[in-house]
Amino acid sequence: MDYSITKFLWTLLGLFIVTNWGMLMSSTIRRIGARVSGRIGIPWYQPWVDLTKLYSLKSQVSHGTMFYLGPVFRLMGGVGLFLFLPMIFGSWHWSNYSFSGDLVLILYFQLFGMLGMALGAGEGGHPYSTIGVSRGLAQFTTIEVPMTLAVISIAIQYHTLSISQIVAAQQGGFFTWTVWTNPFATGAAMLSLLGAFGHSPFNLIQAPNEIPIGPPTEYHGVFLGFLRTNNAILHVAEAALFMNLFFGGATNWIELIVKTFLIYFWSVFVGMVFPRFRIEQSVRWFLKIPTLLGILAIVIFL
Amino acid sequence: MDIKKIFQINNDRSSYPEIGEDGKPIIDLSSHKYVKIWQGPQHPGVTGNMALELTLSGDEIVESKTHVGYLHRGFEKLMERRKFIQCFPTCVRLCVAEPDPNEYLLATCVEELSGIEVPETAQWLRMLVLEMSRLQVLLRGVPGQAGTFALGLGYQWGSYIRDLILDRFEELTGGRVYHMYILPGGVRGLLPDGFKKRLEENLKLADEFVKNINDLMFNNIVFKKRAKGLGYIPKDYIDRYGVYGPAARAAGVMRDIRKTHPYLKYAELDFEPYTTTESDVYARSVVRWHDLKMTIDLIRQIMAKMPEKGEIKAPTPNVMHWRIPKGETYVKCESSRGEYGMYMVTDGSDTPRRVNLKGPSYTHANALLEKLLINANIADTAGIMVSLATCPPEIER
Amino acid sequence: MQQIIQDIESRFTITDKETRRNDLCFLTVDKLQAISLVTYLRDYQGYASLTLLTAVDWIEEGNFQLTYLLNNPSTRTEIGVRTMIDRENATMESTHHLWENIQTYQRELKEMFGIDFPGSPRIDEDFILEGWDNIPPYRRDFDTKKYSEETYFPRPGRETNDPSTYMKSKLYPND
Amino acid sequence: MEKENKPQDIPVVKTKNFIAPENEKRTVTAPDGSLIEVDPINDYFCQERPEEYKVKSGAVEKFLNWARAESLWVLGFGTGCGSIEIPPLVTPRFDMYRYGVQMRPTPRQSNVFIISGYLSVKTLKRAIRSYEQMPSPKYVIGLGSCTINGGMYWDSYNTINRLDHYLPVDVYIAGCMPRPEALLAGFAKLKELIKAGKAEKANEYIRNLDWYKANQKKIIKDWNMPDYNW
Repeated sequence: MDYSITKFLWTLLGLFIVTNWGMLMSSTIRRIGARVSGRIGIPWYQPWVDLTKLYSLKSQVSHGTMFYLGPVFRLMGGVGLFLFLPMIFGSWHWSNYSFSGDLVLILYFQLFGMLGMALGAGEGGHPYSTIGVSRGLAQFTTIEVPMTLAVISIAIQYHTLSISQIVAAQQGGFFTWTVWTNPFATGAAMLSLLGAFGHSPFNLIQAPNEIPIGPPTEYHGVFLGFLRTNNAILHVAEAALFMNLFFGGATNWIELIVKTFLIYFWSVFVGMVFPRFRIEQSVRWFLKIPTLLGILAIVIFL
Repeated sequence: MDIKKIFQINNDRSSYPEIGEDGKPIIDLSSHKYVKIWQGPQHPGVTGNMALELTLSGDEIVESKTHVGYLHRGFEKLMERRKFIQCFPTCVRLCVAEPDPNEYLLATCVEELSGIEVPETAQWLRMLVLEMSRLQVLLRGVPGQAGTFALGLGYQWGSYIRDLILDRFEELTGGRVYHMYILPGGVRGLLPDGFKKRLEENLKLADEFVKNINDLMFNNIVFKKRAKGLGYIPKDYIDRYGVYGPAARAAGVMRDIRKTHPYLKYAELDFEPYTTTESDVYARSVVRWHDLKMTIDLIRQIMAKMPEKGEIKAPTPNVMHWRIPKGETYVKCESSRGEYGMYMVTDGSDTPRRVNLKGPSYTHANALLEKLLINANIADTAGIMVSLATCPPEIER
Repeated sequence: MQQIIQDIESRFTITDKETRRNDLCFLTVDKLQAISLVTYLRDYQGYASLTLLTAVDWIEEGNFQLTYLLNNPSTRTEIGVRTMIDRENATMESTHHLWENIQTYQRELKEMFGIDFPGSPRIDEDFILEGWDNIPPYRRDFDTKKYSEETYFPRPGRETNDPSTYMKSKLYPND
Repeated sequence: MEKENKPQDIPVVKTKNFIAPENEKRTVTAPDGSLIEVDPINDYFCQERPEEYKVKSGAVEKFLNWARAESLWVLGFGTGCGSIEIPPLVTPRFDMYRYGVQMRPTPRQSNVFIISGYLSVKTLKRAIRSYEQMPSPKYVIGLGSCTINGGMYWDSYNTINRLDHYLPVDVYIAGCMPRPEALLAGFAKLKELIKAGKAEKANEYIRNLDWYKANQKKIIKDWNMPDYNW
């Protein structure tokens, strides 16, 4: 790995691009959702305005040190996921700090932010936060099952834990993508992705008309700004991870933008027409078909 | 060792928590087994401005109390110091979502106590307005049930058509939400030119919406999973708890004032309210969907059968000096939520002695909701509440 | 309907009856007989559904009138059972054992009229008002306008006129 | 109403404790078995008074004001009948998202409080709590004539007549009930005020806190919360 200042600056630039693309993506998706229901929707620049406003609020109330640290941990989860993820295949500038075992680390980073957030939200003392946290952790544990199975299956398939090498193995044409060579793992992972993005029917963590609005109930101002920034990074990074693992990676930014958008759109597409599961229904759902698909994917490649 | 017993999950929570000697559940908040949370009044999942005080064990509700009174304006007191004609602008604000039954009930009370006959054209017009008002409520209410389970799409589509119906109201009465169209003795005006044609255009959109909502909600596997078996109302609750309207019809009991006590010209219309026996949230939702279909059909029938021109208002005394002889009466009509009645006592003066509004929400949201929420999941509170069609302003008035 | 009223008259002392429509009539009975009449109607005549329970303040006579309005779903008729109770220390027997929903009505009456129903569940809890320390507001001797003006800072500039005299002066200024 | 004016001949119907049961003083058992005295009102709530915020000027502040104006987050709390006209605002016909106005379910994340219509005394208490929990800068829109002078309910014993005696109001929208277009116009007016840096009523509330609190406590008889709800 390269620890030079230049590399660091390039990574920061990458982070900047990814944050902005994440915000543009979320506003675009919200505009699409609005069109489905017959509205015009927010202006495309709305996320930036919201973020500026959140950072400029005059009064902020804290509930203790952990309350501060919750959003920081959450942001670190997103940034960490980004740091160890090669964004553009074959590019020194945009490969960030990916190394040979990064797949395992990334699985860990997915959960890291969640745990930090749980600690911070619990400190807020709001009962809805606590309910949201317990729901979130229960659901995320089950999301991880098919996800991990799919990742193990891919690791067996390509004999590596390095994302760059997995992407490299998929180069050479449309039909060398994992989605064709290992459809079961892709299926399991894409279904668990629905839960990871937290759209309907798996948005029970922040369910506004049940537990408004779950863990971030007490967060406002800068804290909420952190969470929103993290959402933008995390959505792109997670979509990029799936792009790398299953859809052949990206060789330039345009390809990345198109592919991450389509992957993110998949979860919104499903979420638009489905109500929300209850927590036990959601847990059962993840432990049924997605897990079976994941096991099948491993069995095939053993 | 019995292996079966290890894997057996005890789903029967009906006797949880333990019931004490005084018949109340033993809930010790400091034992850390229970959490007390308030849903509302500031809560997006609660219909209107009311509060539920829930005691939870995990995700499950073990005790629930309804708190109302956040919208209390003292209508019944205010009407006691207003002349009969002054009561009308006040009265429409009793239930905000569906104002026309309020006007109709007050007008009918006054007419009955002072012996005024309403002309036939006015009766048809009243019926048209009542059905349109029911339509605009159901256009939001039916998809609103899915909205409580986070499927807001149907609500958006329905609201658009509701806005068109409100435009027709505006054309007819001048008001978008509050109409004050029905006055004692009749109505305020005839239909404007071309009104029927424009309404028919909107009804065509509503027809399409009815089809879409069927695909979106009732064929939706997640909605079925959430709503089926939820909030079951046994048949013997109907009389004990006071269940009316769609909720009673979903339990297999025919409760529709339009059919059982035909008022206005409903006897001349051809309709059959839908009943089913599942009695859960899904069944109630289906019943209201059929109501929506029936209402569209009824509006078409009314428009076809009503006379074009005619007397629309019977002569009334000078409204400023209108004294109604001593008497009392109870009139009722069918609102979108169920039986909606008004009890009026007069004492020979120019103001009512006592007016009491009886809405279905009064029993639905208090005794019945408190009972249904026991052992329900906290995620389902909004669903159960909306399926009972609660309208808080009519509870506390 | 007539048959049922005759049947009731043979069992209870009806002091007054008023037939409003052919599906609605009001019967007045003594306070002591009211509960047994209501129970009789519910158990033996099929008036199983309680439509409403409310009170009327007849301050001139020093009475509260309680009205139990019962509905018979099979014959589709309604009977209102009226009974007069004393305005001072107004109490009435609770009927929460007959219907589950009546406790809400009784809580409201306790709060709004000050009529006590001893034994009714949650009767002493707040129902609609919160921290009210005046006369129960639905009583006739409570002046809501005066209370509002004293309490809630009326915005200056509002004129209150008696509608009939005001309209007369506007429409016929010469009279 | 003062104690002296209270009619003595009427029996007081209610006798009760005005502290909610969860806020009563009590002893709880700590995990290690020791007993701890808890007085929730004093222990769990912050009793500190709020501070006034300095109104800044300059280009940066102008930009921030623009951002605050273009991103109005409305608290989803329908306090009166006006709340029937708020749902149409998020649906196709009126769609307030176009103007950067969004609904938020919790007071911590909202900036705009729409008092939609009349406020009963019971709701006023909750409205004050919600308002004080909102982070500053915050704005109040009084919707409907009920908030201006009582409107239809000017003589009611349970609804307040003038909202500005209890909460600072930035924009009033007249009418009963105001149409959704009127609400959109109200938002436009509020944006204008914010961009000009004039929507500083929240500071006025803090400056005159004692006056507001005296008014509030005059009608909220069971005041069982701290003076300022952080």
